[in-house]
Amino acid sequence: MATAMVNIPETAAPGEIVEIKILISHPMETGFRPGMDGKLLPRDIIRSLRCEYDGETVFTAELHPAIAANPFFVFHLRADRSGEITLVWADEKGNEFRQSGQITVG
Amino acid sequence: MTIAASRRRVLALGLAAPLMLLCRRAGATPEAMAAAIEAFTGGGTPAESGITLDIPLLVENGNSVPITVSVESAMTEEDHVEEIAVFNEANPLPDVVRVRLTPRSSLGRFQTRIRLAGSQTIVAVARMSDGSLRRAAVSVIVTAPACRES
Amino acid sequence: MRRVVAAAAAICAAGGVCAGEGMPPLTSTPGDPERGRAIVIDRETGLCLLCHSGPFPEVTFQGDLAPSLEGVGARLDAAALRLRLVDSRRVNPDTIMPPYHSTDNLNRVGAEWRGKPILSAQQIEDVVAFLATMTEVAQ
Amino acid sequence: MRGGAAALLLIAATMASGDERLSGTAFMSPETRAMQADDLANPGMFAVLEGARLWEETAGVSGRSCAGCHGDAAETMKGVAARYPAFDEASNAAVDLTARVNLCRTRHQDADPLPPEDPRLLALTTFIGHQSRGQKIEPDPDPRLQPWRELGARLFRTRMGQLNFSCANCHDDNAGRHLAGNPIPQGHATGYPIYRLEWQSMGSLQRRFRNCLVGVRAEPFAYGSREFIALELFLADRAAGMTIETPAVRP
Repeated sequence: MATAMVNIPETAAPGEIVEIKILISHPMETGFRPGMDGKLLPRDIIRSLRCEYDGETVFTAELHPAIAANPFFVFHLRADRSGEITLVWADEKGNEFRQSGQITVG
Repeated sequence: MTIAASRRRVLALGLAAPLMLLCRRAGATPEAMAAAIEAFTGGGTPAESGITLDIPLLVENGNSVPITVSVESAMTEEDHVEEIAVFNEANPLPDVVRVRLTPRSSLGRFQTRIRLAGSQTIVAVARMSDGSLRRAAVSVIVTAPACRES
Repeated sequence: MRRVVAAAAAICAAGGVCAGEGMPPLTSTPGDPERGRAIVIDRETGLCLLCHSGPFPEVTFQGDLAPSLEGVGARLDAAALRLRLVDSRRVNPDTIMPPYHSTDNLNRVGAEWRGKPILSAQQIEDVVAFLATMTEVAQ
Repeated sequence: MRGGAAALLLIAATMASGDERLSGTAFMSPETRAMQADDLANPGMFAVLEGARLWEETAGVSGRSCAGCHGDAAETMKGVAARYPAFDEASNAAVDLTARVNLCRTRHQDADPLPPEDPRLLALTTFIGHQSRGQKIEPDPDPRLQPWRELGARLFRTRMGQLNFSCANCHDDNAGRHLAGNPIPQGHATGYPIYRLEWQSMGSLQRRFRNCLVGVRAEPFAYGSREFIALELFLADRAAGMTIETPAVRP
């Protein structure tokens, strides 16, 4: 399981540049760090994040182990139509997570 | 929801800034970083302007370092930032993060938090829609190296 | 574990720095200043630069809880340096400087460290030999 | 250093009000302060969210949840963390919030106590602590706590470990100075449990005590020990009137 805190504005003026913010609860275990037993803890990272706006992919990120625990991203969108903004993130085990918000432009 | 496991053996030495480095010796080197950048640029020579890498010059803890990369761009269909990649020279791996932007991103900018195993130079490279490249590098000092558990 | 016994220490009035106080060498092998320098700058062995600062360009972050080590060799002779390293409480009972070669009157020392001084007698001699060379003060 | 100037401003502002005590927040870089200040950027808020979920969840054979007895935490838990550690009649002892959660589990929920630093225990104490965010620390005045208060005050000044340091040596006598470049805060426990960048996770005040003790090469006291509760109570007295920040972020 991985939860996230996501900030998607509910309303915007046409053409307004809005900020999207996401903080994902995840250890981002690098695979380079020893655990209690001295053996390396297995790598477990969020590998990708993307943002879909009304079905269109507008932002993607490829994450490496150098991204801090509890990955945090801020980026921007031009609000030109009402629709759903969805953030989708996935780990390397094939688990995919998503969170959406509706933005009303006008 | 998942919360990072918090019980680990107490191992560190030293005062309030405990001193034991528990990371494996770093694997990335300035050469490995250069090779990773080369693979991203395809051998092109980036301009050293039109891009800003904002990162604290003095880092309190290498486990979480805020960075913002901003690329000057109109972000139109004809002229926008396609991809930004961030590299480092002292972590186990040279890659940090890559983001792909679109004209609807509206700003050639993103912010995240990264890990830094010790003082080093961080490099951001942007590829524009016309294939041109831009590069910014910043040397940061990390007071406490990452990957220590106390 | 043998108790570390300091010989011939002149115990001074509280907080005072007395002339002529000191301690003779702990070993018959003279200290090696190069090894001493390495101990001083090491964050896990000497720990010195956690609190002190000094002319050590390779150490980016140095402490400011204690006086700079610059010119310490001009202020104190080898015997006085040795006394302060071995157990600074003999010079100032309220000092925060750890006793580097005394295990007297310590409390709740961790199992890993119990009965052991921070530095061995030879390491003390190495550090004394190094600090004694630090006679210059940048203008 | 950019953090220095901002910290000085904070110090100046606080001194103008006549109180020279500063939370650890004042000693952090602007970046780490920003991380704490914005709930949507503060990973400690995950513990608050998880705690809110656990508050409603039943535990043990009783089938009771925290909410089953205490109702809406926003009302019933407001100001509670500000008064802890408190005196517990049944055990005739001082208990901290962590111990109180476990006492509730064993006495009222018929559930096993959660082990020290268990993420669920941290989540519940962070959630409860968060209900007092913005309130002033107001220690329990119960006279029966006096022995704990005195023990805590004594321990704070007791030198320990191979390096022979007391808490006071750093946090009273040398706060604001730098240990190998790291500023020494005044040691006011206003934001616990904290999200510590060093840990990359939440941790309790007792975990932080253990860090310091191991740092001076001392034998740490056990989790839940009388000594740790006494130190917590002394720190509450020492920070009385300061504002609760839970969940704080610390480097």
